[in-house]
Amino acid sequence: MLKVEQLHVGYGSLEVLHGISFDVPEGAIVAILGSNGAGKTTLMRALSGLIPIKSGKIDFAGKAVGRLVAEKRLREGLALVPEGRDLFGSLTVRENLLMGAYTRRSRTEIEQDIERILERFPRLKTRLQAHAASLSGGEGQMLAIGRALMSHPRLLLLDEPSHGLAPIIVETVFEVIEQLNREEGLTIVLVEQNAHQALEVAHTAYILQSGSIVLNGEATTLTANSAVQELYMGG
Amino acid sequence: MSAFLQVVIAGLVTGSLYGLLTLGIVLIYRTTGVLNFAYGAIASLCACFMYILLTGPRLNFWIALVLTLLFSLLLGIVLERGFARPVLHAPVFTKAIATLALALVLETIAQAIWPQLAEVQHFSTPFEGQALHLGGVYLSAIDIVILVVTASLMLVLNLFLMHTRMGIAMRAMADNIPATRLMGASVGRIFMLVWALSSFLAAICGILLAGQSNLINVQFMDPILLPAFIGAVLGGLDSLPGSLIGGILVGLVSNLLAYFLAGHMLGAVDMSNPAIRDTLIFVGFVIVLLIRPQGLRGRALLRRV
Amino acid sequence: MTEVVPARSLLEIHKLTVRFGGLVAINELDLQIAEGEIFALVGPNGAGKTTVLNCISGLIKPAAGNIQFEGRELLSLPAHKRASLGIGRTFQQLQLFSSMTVLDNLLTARHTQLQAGILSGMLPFGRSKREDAHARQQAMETLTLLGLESYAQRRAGSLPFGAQKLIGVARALVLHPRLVLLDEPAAGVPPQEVQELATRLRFWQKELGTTLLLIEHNMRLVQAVADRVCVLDYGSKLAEGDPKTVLSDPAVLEAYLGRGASKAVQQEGVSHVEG
Amino acid sequence: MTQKPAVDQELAPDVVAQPELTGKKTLGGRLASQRVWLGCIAGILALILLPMLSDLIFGGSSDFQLHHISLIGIFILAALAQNILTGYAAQPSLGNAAFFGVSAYVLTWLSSDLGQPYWIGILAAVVVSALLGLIVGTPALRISGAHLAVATLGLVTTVGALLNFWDTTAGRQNYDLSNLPDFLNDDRTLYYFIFAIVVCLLFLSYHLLHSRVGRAWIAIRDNETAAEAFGINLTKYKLQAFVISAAMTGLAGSLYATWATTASSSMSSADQTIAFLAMIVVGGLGSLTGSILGAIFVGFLPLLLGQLPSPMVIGSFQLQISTLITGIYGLLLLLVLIFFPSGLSSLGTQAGNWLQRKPSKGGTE
Repeated sequence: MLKVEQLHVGYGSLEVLHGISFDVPEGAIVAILGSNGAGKTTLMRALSGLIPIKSGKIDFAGKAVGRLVAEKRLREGLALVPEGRDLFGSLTVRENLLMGAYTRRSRTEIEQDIERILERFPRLKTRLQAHAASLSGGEGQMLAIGRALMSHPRLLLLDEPSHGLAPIIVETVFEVIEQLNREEGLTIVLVEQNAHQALEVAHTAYILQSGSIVLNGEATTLTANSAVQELYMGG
Repeated sequence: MSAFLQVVIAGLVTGSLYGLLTLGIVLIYRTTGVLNFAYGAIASLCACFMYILLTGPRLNFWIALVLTLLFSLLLGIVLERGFARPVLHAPVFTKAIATLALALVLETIAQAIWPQLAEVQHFSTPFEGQALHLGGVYLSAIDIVILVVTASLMLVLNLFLMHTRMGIAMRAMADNIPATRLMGASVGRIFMLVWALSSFLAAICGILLAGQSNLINVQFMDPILLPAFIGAVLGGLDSLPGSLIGGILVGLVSNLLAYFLAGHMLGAVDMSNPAIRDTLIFVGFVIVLLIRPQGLRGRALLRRV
Repeated sequence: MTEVVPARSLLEIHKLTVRFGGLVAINELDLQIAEGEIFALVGPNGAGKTTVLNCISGLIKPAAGNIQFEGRELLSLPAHKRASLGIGRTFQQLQLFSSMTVLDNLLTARHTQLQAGILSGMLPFGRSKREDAHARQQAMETLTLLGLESYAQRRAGSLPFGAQKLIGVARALVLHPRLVLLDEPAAGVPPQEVQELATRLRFWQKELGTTLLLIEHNMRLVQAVADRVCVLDYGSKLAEGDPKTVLSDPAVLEAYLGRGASKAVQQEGVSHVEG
Repeated sequence: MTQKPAVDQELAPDVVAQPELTGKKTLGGRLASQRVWLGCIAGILALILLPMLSDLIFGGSSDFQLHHISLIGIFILAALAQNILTGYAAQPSLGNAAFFGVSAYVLTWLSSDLGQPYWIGILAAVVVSALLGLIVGTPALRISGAHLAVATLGLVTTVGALLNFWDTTAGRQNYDLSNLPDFLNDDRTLYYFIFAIVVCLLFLSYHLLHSRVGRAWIAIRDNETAAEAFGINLTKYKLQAFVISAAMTGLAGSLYATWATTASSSMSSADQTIAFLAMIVVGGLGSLTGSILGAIFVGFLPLLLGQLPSPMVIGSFQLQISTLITGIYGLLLLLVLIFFPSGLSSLGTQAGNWLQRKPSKGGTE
């Protein structure tokens, strides 16, 4: 569904990603793992169109999207849940969800979707009129995911969903990710530092180090792989 | 007592005009980061346009009004494309200087095509000379119009920003531009709408001010730009009701000061001179700013538009 | 965990607590850094590592606790006074004075060593020029020591990223500080050059007698240079000691790889191999 | 430790710093600094010879032309002052016109009303401006960005209104500066007097900007966080920039009153502020040459446009030239902000870069 080939991305004279290639089949959860500074967020920003790519190809559902602006990529069905969530702090929870549905027209369908999302994230229901800035970390992550779902994406990009969350909440977030994939068949690309948790939900995984993919394979085989640990801990 | 009441009402009217100006200033500042010192010139250009429609082709007041408002929307779009977009990524200060330059250009253009407006001209409205007497308090028709228009514009604007898709998107953009793009919203289109909307507000304010004094020339907005900005900064530059309140406050204080200072002399200094009043307001403003650098109503306090 | 007790502490952090809004970024952290050692502060994203550095250099005011440098209380001093005590630092985002030449960057870092004010600065002779000449000579010596002398007259912002990184270090070292705080020196450095960076860090420590406190994500570098390591997680100390022991600690593995990670590893029976 | 940076050959010459910013260590640097010296000497010679040249060209009216050129000298001082504050120490203040106006009034008051010697007047004007700078600078440190811009612009118009109020209260049309030393009544000596001051201050500023103080300002502009971490007292240096800038603007203001032999409340107006800003933005923020170029640009404009007939008729449009000048200031300022955000002083380097970069640009997109 998503095919990335030889992607080079950088800021000014600094190149952060040195030719990344990977494949995301429809209906899969693909994890991209790496420690801080590996280039994970840069990858996500490049995939969603927030920063331009230097060279390489991004094909989404058979269409080249690598040169499209962020707004157009969303309309193609590529939604990003950014690192640090990037909620609209001065807007209410409900308004954040409405913003997620910006590209859609039917008021009734939007209302139905808000209902569905509130069912999935009951915590948000009680806080519907609260300002997003007042949400706790876990609630904020739920809202960020919910907001992205409002656009009916075909592929969801998640940038460090566990960032800054307490361990118990991280587990809930990952449960939600798994559910979305299982129940709604949503294709998901997940970027994480929290390797273990990500590998538990992912089908395949790629390991990113200093802007290059150094290892990839089935999530189950990577879980126990000492190489993962070595890469993280310097071995 | 009724004299005092009269002053308060006059203050509210002046304040409403300032408040209308601050609305447009804050709208642009919050969403696009441009501190628009050309705002007075935009208002004055629109009012002059209307004056020309009224005196040249001798159009009916209401037809001229509609045409002027359409003109103001167009002007906003042209300014966004031709001016705001090229300087979009410049630092706030550079953008502020650019708007000062824009003001000069707009005033020159107005003077070049309408040389008669270099001098003060009479601006007539259907409300001219009409007034209401309410138990000793005198209310001119235009003052009532100003109060009603301000209140209803504030209401409509609030409804627009709180409940429409575009309105919510504008507020979202004030929070976080990249995230707004991630929602599929075209930032360029919203910028354009913001500029159109704010020059629409400027046009209304310019027409009301010209209607109130029945006088107009190219620079007639200059003296009220600073009080409007002071109001906007007092309101915290980040919320529309805050700025409206800031504007009204400046108008009220200004009228009250004029009332209390009238006829007083300090040595040889005539305290009733507008220069003294404006100085006192400015000094008060700086003191407020020093105590609360974020404005009277802080960012923390006011999240709602 | 073997605790290496330092003979003499250069920097002592005691019950340091930092809050951002309601969030506790650092929670009662204790650290002792001995004179002349290389101390690494590691931990997953958001663990509060840079916050510790910012407290030491005075860019953040902690809610509680104290920091002593050579027995002197730091927290009561404004940020600009701390540099003159002999604390230099680099930044994760470099933060060079990008419009200046490399040499001027170093001269600016020596700001506290110079005294010339406005009046003498205006004159083409006298104290200001004498001071500057001396400072320039010392800055050149530092650049030469780090092999960067050919960059001296270049504009810092126009240099390639790698060079800018080294200029950042040179700027921190030009004052011959007692303590240098390094914020992720290996970030953005290609993997094949990490070993070389390690050699350099050792060299500065030996040659200049500088104590180094570094934050790092690249564990290869940490293993290669650090005398001691402290792992932070959620603002608290998770483990401290020599790198080999600490980095194979199950709790540390969990912090990095997620819950259950150490179990998986242990089940597979993988032991840690020195890289 | 043996790795030498291997990038020398790859770096385009544009990364070599401007000669004026560097020391005199390298051969290139020495040559460059010799060029700077030659340039300075040529400039001073040109200034000395200009009156004679002007005689040749304009004949009888040459003193009138010289008089205009002297104004450019005053503008250079004002531009330099604004540039130190805004271009170097990065304080976004729109308030310098206030010092410009106040100093002119101080000088005129002391000299015309109190009958004090001219030199005392100048000294007092500069001191009062410096004090005002201190008074304005202290709160300015607490106020940031957009708020500071509004507050300082407010200062300018408020001061202008007060000066105007003083004029009305005293019942005078023009506030004329009498009591000038004789030699300043002569356009030619006035020209030499003003340019002697300009050259002197340029010289002192050049050294100041390359001293510890100047480096601290630039450091604050480039990166406040790092500046603070390396021991630069932000408050002190920002305040010093305010005071120096105010004193210098004060000198420019009192020279302007001398030049015009009158003080006017329009010296402290939004238009005056725009003129100062136009000079440094057109010339180049943070550049000495930029201040000079900008002042020449803004100062010559009226001279050039003054040759046009007024009012000018284009088709059905009729234009007062004085209006046009303001509009052209504005337009040029806008165009420069949009197309040359780093100003005229960078045009030379930019052209060089463009020529050098062109071949290698090929495959980036």
